[in-house]
Amino acid sequence: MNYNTTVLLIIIPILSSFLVYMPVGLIKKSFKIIFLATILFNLLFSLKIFSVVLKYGNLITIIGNYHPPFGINLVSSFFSILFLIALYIVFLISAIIFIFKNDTKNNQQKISSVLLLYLASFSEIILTGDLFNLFVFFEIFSISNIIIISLKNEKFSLKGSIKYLLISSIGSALLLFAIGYIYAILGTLNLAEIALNFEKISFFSKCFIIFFLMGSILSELEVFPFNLWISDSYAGAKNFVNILLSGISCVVSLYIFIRMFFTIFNYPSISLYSYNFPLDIKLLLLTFFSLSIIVNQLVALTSKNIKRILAFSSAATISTILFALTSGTKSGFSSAILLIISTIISKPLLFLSSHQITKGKMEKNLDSFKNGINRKRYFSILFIVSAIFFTGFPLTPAFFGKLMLFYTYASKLNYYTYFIIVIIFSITVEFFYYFRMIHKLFIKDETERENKNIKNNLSISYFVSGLTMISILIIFFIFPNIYEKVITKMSEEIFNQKEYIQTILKLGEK
Amino acid sequence: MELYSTKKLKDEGFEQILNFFRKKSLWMLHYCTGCGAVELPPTMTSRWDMERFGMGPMATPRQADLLLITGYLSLKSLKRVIYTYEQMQNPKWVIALGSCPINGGIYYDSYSVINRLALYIPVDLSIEGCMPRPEAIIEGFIKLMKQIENGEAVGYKKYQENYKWYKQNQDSVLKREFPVLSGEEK
Amino acid sequence: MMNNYIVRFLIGSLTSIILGLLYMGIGRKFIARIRRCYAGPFYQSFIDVIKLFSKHSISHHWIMDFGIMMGFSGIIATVIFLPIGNFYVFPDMKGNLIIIMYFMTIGYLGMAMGVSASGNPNSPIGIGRALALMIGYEIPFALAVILLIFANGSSLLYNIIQTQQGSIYNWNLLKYPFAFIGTIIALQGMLGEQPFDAMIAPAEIASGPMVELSGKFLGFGFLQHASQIFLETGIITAMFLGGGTIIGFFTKQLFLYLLTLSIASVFPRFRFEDGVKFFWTIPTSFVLFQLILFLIKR
Amino acid sequence: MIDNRILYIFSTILFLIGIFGAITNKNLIKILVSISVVETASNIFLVSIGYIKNSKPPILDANMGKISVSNLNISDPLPHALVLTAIVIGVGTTAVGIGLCIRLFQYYRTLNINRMGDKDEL
Amino acid sequence: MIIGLLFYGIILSFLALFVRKKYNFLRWIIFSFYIFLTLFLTITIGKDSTYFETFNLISILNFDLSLNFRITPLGWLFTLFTTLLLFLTSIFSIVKNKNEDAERLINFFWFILIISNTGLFLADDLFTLFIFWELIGISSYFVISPGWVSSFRAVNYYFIFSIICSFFMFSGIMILYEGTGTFSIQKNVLYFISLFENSPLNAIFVAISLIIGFFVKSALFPFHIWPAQAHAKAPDDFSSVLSGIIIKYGLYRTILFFIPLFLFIKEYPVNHIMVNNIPLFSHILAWSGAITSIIATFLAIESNDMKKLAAYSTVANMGYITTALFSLSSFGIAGAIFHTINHAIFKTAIFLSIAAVKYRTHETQMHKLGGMAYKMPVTFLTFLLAIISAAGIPPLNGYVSKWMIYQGLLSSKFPFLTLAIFLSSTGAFMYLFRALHSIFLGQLPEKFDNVKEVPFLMQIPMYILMFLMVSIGIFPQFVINLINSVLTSYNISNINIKNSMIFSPLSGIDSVKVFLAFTGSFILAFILYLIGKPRKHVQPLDTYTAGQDPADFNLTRELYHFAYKFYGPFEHMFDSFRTDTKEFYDSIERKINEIGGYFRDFQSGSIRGTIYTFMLSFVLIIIYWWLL
Repeated sequence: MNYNTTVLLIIIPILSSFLVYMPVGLIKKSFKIIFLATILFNLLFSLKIFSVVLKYGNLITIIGNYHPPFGINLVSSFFSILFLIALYIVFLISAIIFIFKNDTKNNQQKISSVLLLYLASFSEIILTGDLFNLFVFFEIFSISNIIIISLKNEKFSLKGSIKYLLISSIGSALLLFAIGYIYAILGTLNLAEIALNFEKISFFSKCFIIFFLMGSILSELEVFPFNLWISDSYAGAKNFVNILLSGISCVVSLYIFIRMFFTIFNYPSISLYSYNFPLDIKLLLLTFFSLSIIVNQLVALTSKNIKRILAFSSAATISTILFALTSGTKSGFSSAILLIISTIISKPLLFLSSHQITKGKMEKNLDSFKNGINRKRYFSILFIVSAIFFTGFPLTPAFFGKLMLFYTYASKLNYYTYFIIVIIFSITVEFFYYFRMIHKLFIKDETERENKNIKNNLSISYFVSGLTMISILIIFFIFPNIYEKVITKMSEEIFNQKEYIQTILKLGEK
Repeated sequence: MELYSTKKLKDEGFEQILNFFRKKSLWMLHYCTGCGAVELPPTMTSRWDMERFGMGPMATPRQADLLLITGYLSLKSLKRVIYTYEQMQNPKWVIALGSCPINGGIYYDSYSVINRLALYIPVDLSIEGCMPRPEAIIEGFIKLMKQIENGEAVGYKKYQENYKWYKQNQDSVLKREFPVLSGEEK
Repeated sequence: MMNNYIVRFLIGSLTSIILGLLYMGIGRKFIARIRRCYAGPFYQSFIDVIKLFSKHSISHHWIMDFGIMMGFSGIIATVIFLPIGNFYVFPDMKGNLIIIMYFMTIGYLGMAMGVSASGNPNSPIGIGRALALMIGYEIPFALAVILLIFANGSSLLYNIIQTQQGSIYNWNLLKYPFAFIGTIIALQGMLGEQPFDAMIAPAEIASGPMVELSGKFLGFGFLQHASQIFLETGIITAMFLGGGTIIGFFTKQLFLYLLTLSIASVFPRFRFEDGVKFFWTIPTSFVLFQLILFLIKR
Repeated sequence: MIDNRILYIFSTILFLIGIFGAITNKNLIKILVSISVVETASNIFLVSIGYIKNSKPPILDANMGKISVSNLNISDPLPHALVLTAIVIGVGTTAVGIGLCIRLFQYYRTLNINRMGDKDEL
Repeated sequence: MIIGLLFYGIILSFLALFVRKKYNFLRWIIFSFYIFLTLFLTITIGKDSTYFETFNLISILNFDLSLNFRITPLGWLFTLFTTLLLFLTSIFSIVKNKNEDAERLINFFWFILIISNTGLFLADDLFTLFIFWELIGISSYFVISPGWVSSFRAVNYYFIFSIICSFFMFSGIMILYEGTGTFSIQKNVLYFISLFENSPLNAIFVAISLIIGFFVKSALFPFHIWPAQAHAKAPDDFSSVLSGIIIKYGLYRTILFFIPLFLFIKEYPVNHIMVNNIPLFSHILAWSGAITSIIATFLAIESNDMKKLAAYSTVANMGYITTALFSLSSFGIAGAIFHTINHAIFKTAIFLSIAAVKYRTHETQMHKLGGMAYKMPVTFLTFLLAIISAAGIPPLNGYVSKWMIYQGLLSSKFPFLTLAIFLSSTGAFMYLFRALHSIFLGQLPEKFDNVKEVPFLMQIPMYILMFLMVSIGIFPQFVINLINSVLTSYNISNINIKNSMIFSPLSGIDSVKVFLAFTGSFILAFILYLIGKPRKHVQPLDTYTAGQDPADFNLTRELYHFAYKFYGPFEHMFDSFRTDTKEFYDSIERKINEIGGYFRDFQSGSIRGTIYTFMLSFVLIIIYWWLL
């Protein structure tokens, strides 16, 4: 069904990001209101679109009256809109933290414009139906990522942002090569049309496209050989940036991966027949992702800095999600979604509470967690609850994710079942270092004589955002069948590629 | 020196019968001080065979009936002898070998040797001779056995009766402030 | 039925004590003869026991009295289950081997507890050595027991004896000679005779556990040792020499005891860990060899 | 189409040169320059896609006359548009890169990567 | 009604959390009241196995996850004796935790442990079993490192082992679930048996995944180090629960799962390798039990800390139980279950008396203690009876189960297994006496002169335990009837018993007559004791010291206590082949840290590294694709 107004989701943030940046007196005072207004608008509008999607199914917005196969058009399906809403909520929370933190007044204006740009780029990525459009906004997304990371302007953040810049620019070059190649062969850039006749192209070009596309996305997906930028950027970035990074940028790249693999390459039944034997893409991906799970978990186990531990544990979870996706079955997909949900919920909270607990301390390593329960009781409880949610205590979404994961690999995947041992290893290591952190909270710190007098200035913004996140967690714990309907609907939509193509192209011809 | 006549302390009645068994199995703890110790191995082994009379060497005072002092006693070893004597159980007897325990023997004028053992612990039988030969020792044993049988070997009762006197003599020699003895009379 | 058991009980326990003391007396004369001297009369042990009970004694704590009594009663309770000739105290439980093996440990535990409550350091050292030795000689003995149980399909001494009735040829001694040799060496350790008497070494640790036992406690020690001799020799006669009628049973026991004494009077004393090493190597290999032969034949 | 194959080979060579430059250089600015070389390589590849043998450049001017499908002999305009945006993005990334280089120089007083990456305790 | 009990427990646990520090005994009273309630309910429900109860949590993505409970005779028996012992320990801990510093958290997690304990034993399907298994793992971890104050290293082995085993079990369950479609145990066991035929590879994977849990939880050979480590740090009263009950969960689950399997194979040995008519796999397990008991015995002989000694003796007893269990004879299995119960009883007695000693003297090293019997007679008596029954000496309960184990092993013709068990049980007598001597007898050090007996509330559990040991020892028929009901539920032939006379294929014992024999001979000894002349009490230091008066050389009573290297020369015998498994696990941990460190430094490398690795890995993927 044709629904043109979704484009507002992207236009409004870009407009307000320029607006906010202008040094005019009026705006200098009221830029905060504009900033929050655009975020709230986006959230509410996407909820409205969601209600429409529920009624009519996939919505297509045609820009400039160029019907789908030709112009740039946005596709808002059930799967993408829900992702968008979740990301908007996380973005809202981090924005609240950013706005009400009362330091460095001056460049807050500049940062809010970058954040709005960030908002526009990731909403476009999720909604777009055109490959080049995806590339453009993917680039804007990574540029704004780089800027956010480098905000703190000290050693780690600068090094992290430079590393990220180098990798993402090479990635974009590879992506350009891939897009060029696709355009050269298929003559079109519309995702639906590519998906339609992706089967026909030769084996070599298929491999070329897959590898070059993966080359660019994997660096975002924090898979082992490509995630060299995590350790410095997460350690250096500001607190609300960490929430953004862990909550949104990973999930967006996951979305791209799912969209690419499942709808365009039609992953489970992809047929890669070279001259004499089929390329077992599943085995390739499985070995690749399990290697990255093991390495990420090991680095998380052995690193001392709290932020780095959480960063690498989120990287490991993402590789586990990819591990689940490569199984290609419905239950694998639903376990991936469950794990994504648990990451979106609990990861930002982990970063927030760990930042608060180690607020007074110079170096933010494990020992700064000592005696946390007495110093910052509220945030330590937050940390414990979110850690338990993240590691998958029974009846939490992560637990059901793992349940499904075990189920997928237990079923008839002949010798793939033995990859389960990688998962067991990663779960054990994860339990170990999370419970080590929880354990440290309770150890009495001898060196804490002097700063008895630090005022426990509980900033309201942190308190409120912590409260909201905790309430979301509790809701998801008590009513687990919220996400049951969501998952079944999502997996249906993702797994039938034809229905996606029909809605876009058919509408186009009419 | 006989403080009390042995007749008063003589064993009567049931003890009389037990004495027969005590006589037949005398277990000996020989406190080898001085030159007499070398006489004992021949008495114990096959040449003079002490075992015929049911006598055998015992390792600890708790198990022994008979304390054999085999030579002169210096002050230091006197303290040990008294301590060991106290640890032995009634009925117990003491045999002193050689002349030194009787009157100090050839060391009568030495600063450290005690001249008369009987002052400190009740000696039932003394076997003279500047180290009596095994025959004399066996002879002494038989004499002691006869004494036990008709209930006269009552040194241990004498020790109990006038313990203060003995204690006084011991303190005069050993001059130790804190008491040597175990908590018996406390 | 009740008094019948009491009478049987008394018969069983008193025979063991009296005969045990008798064997000790004869044994002392036997050793004296080896040393070319004439030890006291054969009833010398009776005199010693009566003398000991007539002496006063000391005890450090009521646990010491309780322990010594428990030790003695443990051995007596084990003898109850031993088939004396063809007389059984409990007719329906005819000498269960496993019960006997475990009841012996009560004797050791009681004596050990009483003696270690005496406070003298020599006694726990002795007990430590005794227990370490116990783990040594239990292995060959257990192997022999397992062998016999496998052979006769029942762990009742009654059945073992039944299979050995008839002529001398079907004694277990001849059927399983190696097992017999291993068990005889184990018997040496069980009785605590010379090569393995590191636990009551008078020279080193002043007669080990019996350091503080005076008067009647030493008497209990004596009686316990006596009934222990009766018990262990009785088990081995039942197992290997086919315990015959009353008289035959006692003569076989005496023969076994004198055999151990003859070994004892010739050998110097083992250090107890060398003793354990010895037990785990030579007698065990004998019995093991016999067991393997048996398993192959079956 | 034959000669645009030469362009493909040329863009891959350019790509490899750019990568080689990025890897071996010590100075950060040089690395950024080689990164932009990589960007241009991909742009060239993109442009060469639209080449049609002896076709006119797709510029609408007076003498083109009415366009009709039959006599349309112009090269494919779409890649050209794409390249435009790609170049702009390349500029954007390099600009941010230069900004970061300044910031790093202020911090480290040098632009030589080796001296920058001291093995700090993680 | 079970679910009502569990929820009520959760509410109470939170209630107990908020009781203020001042009246913390109130918190522990709530705690013991709840256990009494569970005990009362288990007894009243009785063992009719028709009682079924379900509580569905969620049905999500074609999984209907529900906690359902059923009273099986085995489950009921285990719940009965574990809750009874937990109740006794809770009475003990009311007094003990009066001034413990982190007792609020200990209480909370101990509460969760008890809830999951009943849940685990009454669980009917594998999912509930797993949920409570996980809860137990987590809560017992949090209680062992007491209130999380002491160092984390103490329990990390236990923690890692239990997580590995719980998730291996999870994957095993999933494979079975995928096969059968339900979590119920009966169906899965049947499917598991059929799995051996059609896909042996999967079956072996599932078997290993379930067996690892058993190996870890009951501390068998490769994993036998965690009890000693955990006990040294655990709060004293909890260590009695830890070694009395928590170590039995692995066993319970194996009886549930593997015994039907092996018995089935025993009847129809179609294409399995059979070693003297039991499956090879159960033979290996039996041998692993034997090896563990021998190793643990020799480790216990060496250990100088009394709690470590008791921990190693628990591991040794678990070794007996596994050997007996996997000899698959009716007497073996019955003996194993009976020994589990007896072991729980006398081990709790040992640990409670050790806790009482520690409560008074705050000292666990055995050579620093001594002579406690003269000051704490009740604790001494409990310890003595516990030792007698632990060493398997006749009148008490340890003997009956050991005798049954021997009958089982001998009747199914295992000569060398019996020898191994016999060696470790004689070894058990060695280290148990050492503990008795060095803690309770010998000389009382001066500094413990004013040690008093533990308060009366702590003595109650000791009296009850003593009564239990003696009564089960003399009249074992009550417990054996319960075990018979368990055996019938697994259609194994029952043990025929005629009021305390147990008949086995090899021989029969009548424990009443055994007791009579012992008392008779004790009376005889007492009469002899009265004949002799009355004895005289003497001071402890008045001993034969070769004439040397201790006061002269200011030798204190402490120096006279010989306990430090009790079996020193005996230990030197094993110096040549002494391997320390703890050293092995430490080296693994160091290796992992090293690899992690390497990757971590790799991450923090210079900026150049990034592009280099990017391109390198990109090329590598292509090569890898090319090779594939």
